[in-house]
Amino acid sequence: MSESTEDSNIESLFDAPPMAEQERMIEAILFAVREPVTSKQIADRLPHGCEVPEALSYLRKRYEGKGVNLVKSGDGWAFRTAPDLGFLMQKETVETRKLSRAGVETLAIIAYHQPTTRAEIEEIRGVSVSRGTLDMLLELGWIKLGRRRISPGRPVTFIVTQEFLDHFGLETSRDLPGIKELRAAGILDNRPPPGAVGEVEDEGGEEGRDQDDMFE
Amino acid sequence: MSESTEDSNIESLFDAPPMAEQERMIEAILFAVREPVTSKQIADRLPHGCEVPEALSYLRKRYEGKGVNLVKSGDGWAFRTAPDLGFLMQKETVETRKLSRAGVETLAIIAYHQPTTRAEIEEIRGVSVSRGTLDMLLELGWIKLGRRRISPGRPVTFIVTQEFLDHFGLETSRDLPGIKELRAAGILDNRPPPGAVGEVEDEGGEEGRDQDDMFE
Amino acid sequence: MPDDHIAGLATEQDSFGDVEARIVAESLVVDVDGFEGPLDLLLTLSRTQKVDLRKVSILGLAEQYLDFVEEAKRLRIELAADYLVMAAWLAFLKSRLLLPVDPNDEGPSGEELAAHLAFQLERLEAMRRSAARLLARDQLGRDFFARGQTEVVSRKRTVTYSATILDLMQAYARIKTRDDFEPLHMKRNAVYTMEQALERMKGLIGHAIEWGELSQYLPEAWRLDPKKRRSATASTFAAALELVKEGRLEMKQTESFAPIQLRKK
Repeated sequence: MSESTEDSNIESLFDAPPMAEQERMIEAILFAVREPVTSKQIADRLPHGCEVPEALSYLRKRYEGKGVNLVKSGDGWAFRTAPDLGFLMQKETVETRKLSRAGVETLAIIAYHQPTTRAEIEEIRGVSVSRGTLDMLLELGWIKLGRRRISPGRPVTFIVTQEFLDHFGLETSRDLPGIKELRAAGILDNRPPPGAVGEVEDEGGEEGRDQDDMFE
Repeated sequence: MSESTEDSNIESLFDAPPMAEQERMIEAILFAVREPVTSKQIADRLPHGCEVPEALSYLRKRYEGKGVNLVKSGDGWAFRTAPDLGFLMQKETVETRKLSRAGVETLAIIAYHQPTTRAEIEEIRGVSVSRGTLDMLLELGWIKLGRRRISPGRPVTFIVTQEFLDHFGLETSRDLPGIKELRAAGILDNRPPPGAVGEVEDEGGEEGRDQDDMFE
Repeated sequence: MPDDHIAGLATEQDSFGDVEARIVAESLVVDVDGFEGPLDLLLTLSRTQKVDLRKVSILGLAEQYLDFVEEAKRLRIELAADYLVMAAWLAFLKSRLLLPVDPNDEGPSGEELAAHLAFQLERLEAMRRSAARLLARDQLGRDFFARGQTEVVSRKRTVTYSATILDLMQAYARIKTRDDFEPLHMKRNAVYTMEQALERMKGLIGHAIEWGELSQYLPEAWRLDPKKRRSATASTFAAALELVKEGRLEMKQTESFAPIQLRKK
């Protein structure tokens, strides 16, 4: 590249560019990609000393009410078309296979109860999780593994992903529809069945106390 | 239908939406469509009576000097990041390739058994591990060298990295489910070869609601 | 009334009117399609009470469910085991709710059990509603869209390798379960074949002028490991029989389980 750019690079080591310029830079970065980009990833690309959160909030304001909006999902930021204009984009619509009832319910249970174990999903639905359900949700990138539960058997847990939030236009999983009411009503409490003291998830004891005895 | 609704329907057939709305609509279309769009294609998507050239010129003006510009390429219109910000986009051209089977298997063994030696990986895989496979995983930053094993020959061990955990969305490698859990969750593809018996018996009842069940 | 529920299970059973249809219907083995398990069935039954789920009569519900199961039995509809487990549990719950409380009884009271069941129903219902609300939201790629063109500005190319957690887990599972599906065959490295034994014996019998025990003829490397020893013994014995048949060897055993002896003929 030319010398002038090099000069400005050196300068930028000391002075952050003006706010309007930071805003432009972030705008360009977010426009160029499809996936949400985290503030940290943005900061890594910008010259030293930029005020990413502030610039993002200006940018968000600038796009408010426009045909394209700046939205937040999880840790990431992305430009998305305004939802009310979806009808114009029918040609762009990706036909996704419809999730079955079991798939949708399992997804909802994970989203509202996360982190949650397979045993808990089964307890809530009253049936065993059929083969392929979790598989499919993992493949869609909507759920992932959380930390193992610190309870006997240390069962694996599932949580929803940033992609899930992005897909459903949620900023955080606290924005799930009705979650506050459900929590207030105690629906999301982990209430063990009466008399089940000391009873554990059915994975219990079988497995996973330690990486070493996890196999076979 | 009431008269008033009918009236408004008829009106909308003739009255184009306000200019600001037309601008929004074009903005969304240009953003979401994959290739540059001609004025005619835009007009075809918009409600009847829109002033596409006028709306485009407003939109162009709005994006002037911003991080993203509205530019004409050929007959079509498209958003492009501002040319002076190209340097920010350098990391964008990423080619993604699928990791080879040997790579995935080796990585999986290291993740499940770490710290583990090359000899152990070979014993588990049942085939020798080529230098190239380990090199590639090292280069990807997904594995690194662990402590030497205190055993004859003091062999080098491999462990997974923080980058690995980030990439695969794991908190710790201990959150990886064991074989029983994989099987129980239906993630384990254990369709036996035709004629084989036993082993799968436990899934018997669920078999019927296989994969198909996910979709309607 | 229970007929209504049964009819809901399988459309083939609509016409109970004529005898023939009834016989056909009764010989059918119908699984409870359309219901996702006993809890789902209970939730469906509870809607027939036409009250707020919080006010549902659990006793009434238990009776409805038991009637349902009775009716299924009468029609010889085979219910999956979990439906029967639920029926047994509800029968137990019903007795707890109806009988006076035994002060010596340690377990949870009927009311506690009923309250928990009510909670489970409410929770399942709530999750169903939430799932529907979730799906009703604007969705990426359907209602709102990501940038259609992503930009390639720089010529600098980096290659990244993709692999998902699912790839990883499946790969691992594949390795670890590979042995599960091997068709039944012996591990070759622990098998001493009769051909090998015959070859060895032919070379050795020339020197077998005196009676000697069969076990002496086992190859060195096959004497310690019991598995290997067994295999070598069997094949050496078979090879010896073969040589007897050919008239080149004699064999004898003084009594049952005594050592087998052989010598050159």
